[in-house]
Amino acid sequence: MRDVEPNTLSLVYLARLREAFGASSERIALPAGVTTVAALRAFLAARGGAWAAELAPGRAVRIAVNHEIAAPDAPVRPGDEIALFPPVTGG
Amino acid sequence: MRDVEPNTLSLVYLARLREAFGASSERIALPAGVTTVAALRAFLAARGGAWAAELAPGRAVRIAVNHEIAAPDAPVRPGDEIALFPPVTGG
Amino acid sequence: MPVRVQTEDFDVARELDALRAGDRAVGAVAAFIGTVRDVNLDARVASMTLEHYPGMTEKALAAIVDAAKSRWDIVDALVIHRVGALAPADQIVLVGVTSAHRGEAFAACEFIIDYLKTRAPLWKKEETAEGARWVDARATDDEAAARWQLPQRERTD
Amino acid sequence: MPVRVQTEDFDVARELDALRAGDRAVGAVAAFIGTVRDVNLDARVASMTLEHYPGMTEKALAAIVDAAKSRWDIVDALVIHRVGALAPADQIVLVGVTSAHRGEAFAACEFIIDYLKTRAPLWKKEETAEGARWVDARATDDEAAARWQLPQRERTD
Repeated sequence: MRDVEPNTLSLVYLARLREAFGASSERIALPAGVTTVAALRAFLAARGGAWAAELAPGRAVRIAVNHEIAAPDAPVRPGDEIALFPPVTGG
Repeated sequence: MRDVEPNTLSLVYLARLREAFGASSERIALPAGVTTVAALRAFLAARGGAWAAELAPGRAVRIAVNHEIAAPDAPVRPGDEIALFPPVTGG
Repeated sequence: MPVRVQTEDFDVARELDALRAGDRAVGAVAAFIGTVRDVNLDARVASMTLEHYPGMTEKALAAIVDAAKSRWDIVDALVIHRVGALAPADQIVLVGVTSAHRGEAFAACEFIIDYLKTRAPLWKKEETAEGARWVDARATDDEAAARWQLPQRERTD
Repeated sequence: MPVRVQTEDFDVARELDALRAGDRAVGAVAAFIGTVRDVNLDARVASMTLEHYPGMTEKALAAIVDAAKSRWDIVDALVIHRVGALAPADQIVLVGVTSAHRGEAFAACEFIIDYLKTRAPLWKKEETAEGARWVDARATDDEAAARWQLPQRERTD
């Protein structure tokens, strides 16, 4: 919940997803009907190409909402920062 | 098994036992009939005083023969270095 | 500051000294240092890049440290994780835990690194003779974290 | 030399760097540092003296390191134990273990310190306001060592 344009989402892509999507971030208008993390993932997968491949059901993708890992049914709200990334490999 | 006078034992006392006995080491003739660690302990306890007190049955005493912790029935042989000490507290 | 994300190397002795400074009730320090191996899954690793998610990484590490502090009777804990370009044998991560007695320090230290490996948003990319590749997450890391029986992290896959 | 008994202090970073130098298969370093607490069993500790049994101490530590190496898939291990006069917050002992993966390093490190505390001929004497006293062996140390299910050490009591 930041001080941003109303009805937008800030999307962040990291590591392999950043490379596959060719972008580290973007701002999009909150798509109609997208109220959950799972719905946002499906919306992005529908872009096709690398999006469809990387976000296909069964691919291991983690999604964080405002810096907290979120479950598929977690809500998505205007102003959220939503990050998509592969399973982590630090340490 | 060192190059020492025949039929002697080198005794070493450490920590609380060193203080209680007022000695850090001594060399004694192998006492007649002393063939095990337990027998040596009993022989020393028979000196009375601090020896009897510190080496009484039930007191926690560790005995090493030639730098290896030894069981009561371990053999004692001429030339052995035998150390008596309390349970260890390093680390 | 109990967690840091930085490109610079760290001095383990200095960091652990600082961690236990000022509390003489500390009798035990357990530490873990992760280093860059030059071989991973049979390929020689020439160098490595650590990417992270600025903002979230610090929060995730702090949450892991807080979980350790609430679970064990420890005095303090520290996590330093490097990001950016690293070479074989370089230090990657330091976890340090201080406590009065060693059992708590060991358990909390192992807990922190196990959780860090499955929950902190950091990714390794290796440069090998066959090209660059993102390191895959290891099932054994998930198993290590599961031992501690915290609620499973949320999954979105 | 994997074990040392010395009066001088040690630099943890330098010792661990030396331990892992030359083997880039090392990905994990687990370390334990024991330090002098200023309070033990409710008495303030002004200083401490560590006594040991020269000759046997080095052998006992080497035997413990060998046992760890035969039991876990580790690269190397190091034990440094100080003797002589120590003050609160001083470092007493360092155990360091290197391995390819962290699980083995942690287990071997904890094993070594647990066994050191019950098998290496070292004794602590504390100077407190109420006078000097030899530290008593702790039953919890015996229990910690027993966890590893090695044959019980021989007892002569």
